[in-house]
Amino acid sequence: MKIQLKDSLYTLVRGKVLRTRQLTELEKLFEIALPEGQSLDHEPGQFVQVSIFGVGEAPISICSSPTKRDSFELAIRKVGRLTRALHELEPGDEVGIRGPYGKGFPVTLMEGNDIMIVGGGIGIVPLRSLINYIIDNRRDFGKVDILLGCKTPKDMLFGDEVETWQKRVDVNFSCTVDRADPDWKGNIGLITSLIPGVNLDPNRTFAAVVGPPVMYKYVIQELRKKQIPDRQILVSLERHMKCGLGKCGHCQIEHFYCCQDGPVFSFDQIKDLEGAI
Amino acid sequence: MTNRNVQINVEYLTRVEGHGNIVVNVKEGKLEKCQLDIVESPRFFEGMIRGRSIFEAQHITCRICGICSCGHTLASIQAAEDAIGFTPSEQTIRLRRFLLHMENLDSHLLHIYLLVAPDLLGVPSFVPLIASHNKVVRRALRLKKTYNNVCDILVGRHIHPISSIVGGFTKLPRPKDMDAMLDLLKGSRPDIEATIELAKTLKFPDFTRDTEYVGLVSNDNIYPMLMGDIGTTDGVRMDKYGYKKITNEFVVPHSSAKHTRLSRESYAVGALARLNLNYNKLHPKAKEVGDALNFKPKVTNPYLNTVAQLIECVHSLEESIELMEEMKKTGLNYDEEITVGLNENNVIPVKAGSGVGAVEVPRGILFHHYEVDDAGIIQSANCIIPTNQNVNNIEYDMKKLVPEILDKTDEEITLALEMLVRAYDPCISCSAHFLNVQFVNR
Amino acid sequence: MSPKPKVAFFDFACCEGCQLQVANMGEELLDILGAIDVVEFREVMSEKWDQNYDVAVVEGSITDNHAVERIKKIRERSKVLIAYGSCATIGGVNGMKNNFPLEEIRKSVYGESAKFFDTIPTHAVGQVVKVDYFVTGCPVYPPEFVKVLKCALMGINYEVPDYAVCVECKLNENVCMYERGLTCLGPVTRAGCNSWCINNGNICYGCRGMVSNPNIKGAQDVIARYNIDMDLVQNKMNMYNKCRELNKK
Amino acid sequence: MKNLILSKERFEHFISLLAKKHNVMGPVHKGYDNFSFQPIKTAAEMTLKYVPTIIPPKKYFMPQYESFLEYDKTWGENMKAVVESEALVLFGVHTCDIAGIKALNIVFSDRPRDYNYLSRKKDVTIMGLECNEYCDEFASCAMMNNHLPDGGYDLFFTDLGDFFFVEVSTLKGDVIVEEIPVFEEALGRHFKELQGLRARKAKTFTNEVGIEYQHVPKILSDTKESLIWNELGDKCLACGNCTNVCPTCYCFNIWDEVNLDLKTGKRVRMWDSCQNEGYAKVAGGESFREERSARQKHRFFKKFKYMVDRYARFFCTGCGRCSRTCMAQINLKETLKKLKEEYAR
Repeated sequence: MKIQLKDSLYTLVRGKVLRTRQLTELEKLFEIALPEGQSLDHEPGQFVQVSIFGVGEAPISICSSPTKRDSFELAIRKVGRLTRALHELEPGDEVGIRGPYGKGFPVTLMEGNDIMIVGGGIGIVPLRSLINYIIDNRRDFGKVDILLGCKTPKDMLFGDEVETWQKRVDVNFSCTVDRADPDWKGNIGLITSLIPGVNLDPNRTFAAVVGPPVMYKYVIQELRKKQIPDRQILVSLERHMKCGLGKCGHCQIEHFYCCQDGPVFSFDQIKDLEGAI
Repeated sequence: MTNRNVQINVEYLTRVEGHGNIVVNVKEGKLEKCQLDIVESPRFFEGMIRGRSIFEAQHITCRICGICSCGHTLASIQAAEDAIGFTPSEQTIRLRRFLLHMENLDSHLLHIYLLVAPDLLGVPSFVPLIASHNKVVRRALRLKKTYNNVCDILVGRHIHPISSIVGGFTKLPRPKDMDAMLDLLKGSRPDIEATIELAKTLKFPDFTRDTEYVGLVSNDNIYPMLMGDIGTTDGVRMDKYGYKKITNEFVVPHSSAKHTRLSRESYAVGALARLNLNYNKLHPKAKEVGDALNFKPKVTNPYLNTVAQLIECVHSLEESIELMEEMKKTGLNYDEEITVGLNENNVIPVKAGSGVGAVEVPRGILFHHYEVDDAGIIQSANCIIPTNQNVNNIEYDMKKLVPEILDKTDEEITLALEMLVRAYDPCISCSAHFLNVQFVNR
Repeated sequence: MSPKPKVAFFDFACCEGCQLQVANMGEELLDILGAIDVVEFREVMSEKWDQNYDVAVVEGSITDNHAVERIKKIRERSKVLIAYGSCATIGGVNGMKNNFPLEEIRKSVYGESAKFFDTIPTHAVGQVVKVDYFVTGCPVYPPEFVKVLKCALMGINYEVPDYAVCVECKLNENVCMYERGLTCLGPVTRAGCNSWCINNGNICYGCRGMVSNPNIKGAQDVIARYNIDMDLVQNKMNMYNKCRELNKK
Repeated sequence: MKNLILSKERFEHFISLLAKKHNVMGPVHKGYDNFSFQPIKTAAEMTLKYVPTIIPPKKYFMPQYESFLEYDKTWGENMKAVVESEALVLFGVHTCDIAGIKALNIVFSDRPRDYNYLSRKKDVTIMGLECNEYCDEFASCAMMNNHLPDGGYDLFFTDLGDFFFVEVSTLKGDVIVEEIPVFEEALGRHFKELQGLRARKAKTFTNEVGIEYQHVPKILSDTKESLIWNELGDKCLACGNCTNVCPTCYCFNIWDEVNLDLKTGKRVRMWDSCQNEGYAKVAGGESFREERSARQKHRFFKKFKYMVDRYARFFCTGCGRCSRTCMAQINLKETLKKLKEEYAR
């Protein structure tokens, strides 16, 4: 017997693509609005499950700040079946949205403290949400350092926006690339090389680190050298969440479900976990 | 008209199984060339099966053909069991007869509805019929599906059956399976009746050519399909081991199929041949239908092979229902279920030997012949496919037909020839694999 | 409404059983025909099409030079190419020919007339031209065929399951062949057939090709425990999977 | 809660009546010492002395394949969240499998709740059956303390020779014993026989591994780097049998299936296994458990540590299915024993 459920965890909300913008060859930015001006009401660092009819669903980090209320943004890299299909979408097209899910950056806990943002490559995507949230609520936070790194200058996502951060006087900004091109004026080298130069008070500093899996180990080593307590080092982990509800098992890291208990964890939560980093 | 030139070159004959071309060349009213070229790529089944276990023979050789896969299965099993000296049980034989009926129904209906009917209704395929004769198309698909579903229950699937192997069956139908099969079969009766009504309205070309008809014959009252001797309308009779004397295979350069001949320049096998040989042994209901369709053996119009197939369908349906009802009544012995695996030869003892299988499959008599060593490894194999036996006969039919219709347009002649070839329901991918070449020049 | 995609069916060296699997779908076939325009299907249609195909569905292996030319032409004319059936996807039973020297097997079947019959080692379609979708199986499993066709029509990729037949077999609650003292190729063969053969009391013969990362050593240990000759297993594996050797070159 | 007895003579009658009113599933012999829960109509179709079925009764709570959302391109009114559920009675469920169902209940009732599972659970009546004897060398139910009834059923049957002792544990169970009047009140001598059985069982059902199960999480954490995991990886064929047959494995995969009109479709979920190649792969292609050894280790840790940390419950019931089904002969009891030896060193 087939019964229709009134509430299901899996019901989708209709999201309308308002604008799209090609960021790099592989990454594209989508601005999406929910019906009737509804707000997504997320925390920086959370994700949504995005569906395309017939293709499937995938978890995508939200890259806009919750302070932007009438729509939200997703920066999507073309890697899998769903993301390839997403890249075909045009303004006016609709997608299915469920979420936001997971634990984002604990912004209330971070308020009043100094913030250090460390982003590598595509890690800037969830961090952008946090950075813009902090900038929009600048008075609530202490000193802010932003360190970004990527392979080459043209891989830098949100270049124009990064420039505005760079120009702000209330933000310390530095950036590095693995391989420079002739126009590049910034640093060359790994992102870890930027950390020793930052002047910080470890006890009142929260570090938010997001990047490719290989980056975490080395960045965290540097942060610990700076005496930042493990519980103030925040990381966001990538796993393939299928359900987003702590059921399907795909994103399990020991006793945590990345989709419900993360994706943002403090380093002391996960440092001893098998295969977390 | 008699001095005209006709050049027909049908590349990749459609609505037949496999790749064949028709080449006709008439110069100033004289037939210079009239060939059915079999251009299917050879697949060398008889060659590549050497060195394999006799228990794999069925699995591999049934893949010679998708349409008559169950027929190959049964011929292959018969030859294999004959070679290693295994005698199947009564129950196994009944189930095999039943399976052969399903093969007959499925294959004949595919031929009648999807391959021949479009010609008679003047369209290039069944696709336009979806709009113009939707009910007929649905009935055809439904009938095919029905007999496929019966095969699914009995042997796992119709194409490349799973559970029918040397020694018997790996899975036997449970009582609820037998009920399900009976329901399907009985439920198809109205559709078969509707098919007969449709057949009454169809008009087949008027053409005859007397030839020798070859098929299985027997002394009992069973319409011989699975077992029997080889017999012909010219009076030849011999046991199945003499099959090579019957088929006399020879290779012609234009064809990857080998040709055959017997008492005359050519002979024919198939439903028409079987009815010409064994009409009296048909199920009474099938004979009724034969009478209603005005079918009076010996019939020498090859186009009427399609009608013969329909009569056989009725026979197969009714006899399979009777067989299943008997088995339901007596129940099956499930201890006969056999298991197979890589270590198969522990299950059934093997010895060196040579065995022949001769089975009436939809398109005619099919021979498989294996020689195995004392470990049950195949040393040589030979398969003679019905379509091969018919190719020569088709060419002689064409040679007689073309001069009779020279007053028609090229298109009409082409269509008449295509229809003639299709009437034989040729299975070309089957016919392109042979072995053990005996080059015969007569 | 956008026009229905033009789909054509082609066959090379094979038994045409996979085409029949499609024809055997019953009235569901009419639903499929509602979604596509079949423009060529030699086995059941006389219609011909002289333009490009949106989807070409190809059955059979490539076994002679003429076939190589033909498949290349089909590829050029097709936006999407689906290889279906083991003969097309992995070479299938036709690959057994490659166990023998070509000249020898030609002579063994056709004797003196062998010269009339051109032949090359059996290749899977994907070993000759680019293939976009694979539907393996001998014959194809119709639900999977429909699934792939839908993916092709929607322009999204389809991945043949990369886990063992055992997964599906277990869900069907079959008694494991190993428990019955028999060896079966299920543990190293790709799923997707719903363990069709084992459901019917037979073993898996490996018609869907091997999983991408089989534990060869582990499998050898298991086989050794059942006292089975490795050659026998190798031979069984080569029934469908012989052509994979051409990939190594 | 009350206790009743059912005389053996009335048992067949009871099952026939039960099967008239309900869809009854019971253990059916499939040959070769294999059993499976299948629909039954009569007692004769069942085999009550059975080793754990190939697939545990979880198949009735979370079907192998289930569609849970029907939708179309508009994302609008045509979207329906659905659950397919049939009222069922499961007869003859062993205590190990009841423990498995209890474990699944925890996962799916944890917030956010899974309504598909829960509405199906509501529809299932569980009639347990006590194991009087030990099933085989693969089981470790005594170690996991799952060899005695401990709730999680509606009725519980214990075979005591010429009668069954029947514990009525829930209202649902009570309704059934009321509607099928074949039961009698349990008397003192009946209780005595039950106690006798339990006393006999205390002697045969002894800790199979020689480890108090509470200690396993610690043993595992301390042998994380052990070479034993590599040995398992070398043997494992990654066929996924161990997880498919596990009564507490619940992982699933989700995908979309479009109808032939290419306009409507559904979202489905199907059992998945942490042993499968691709299970822990992320979009970029990186797999977090590429090695088979890491996957086997994940399985053991999930049963004996991760879920204990999360839900304070062991996710191994001791049914022995994973070892029984493994053609590579990866044995749970042997592995635990080896780990313990290494831990002791």
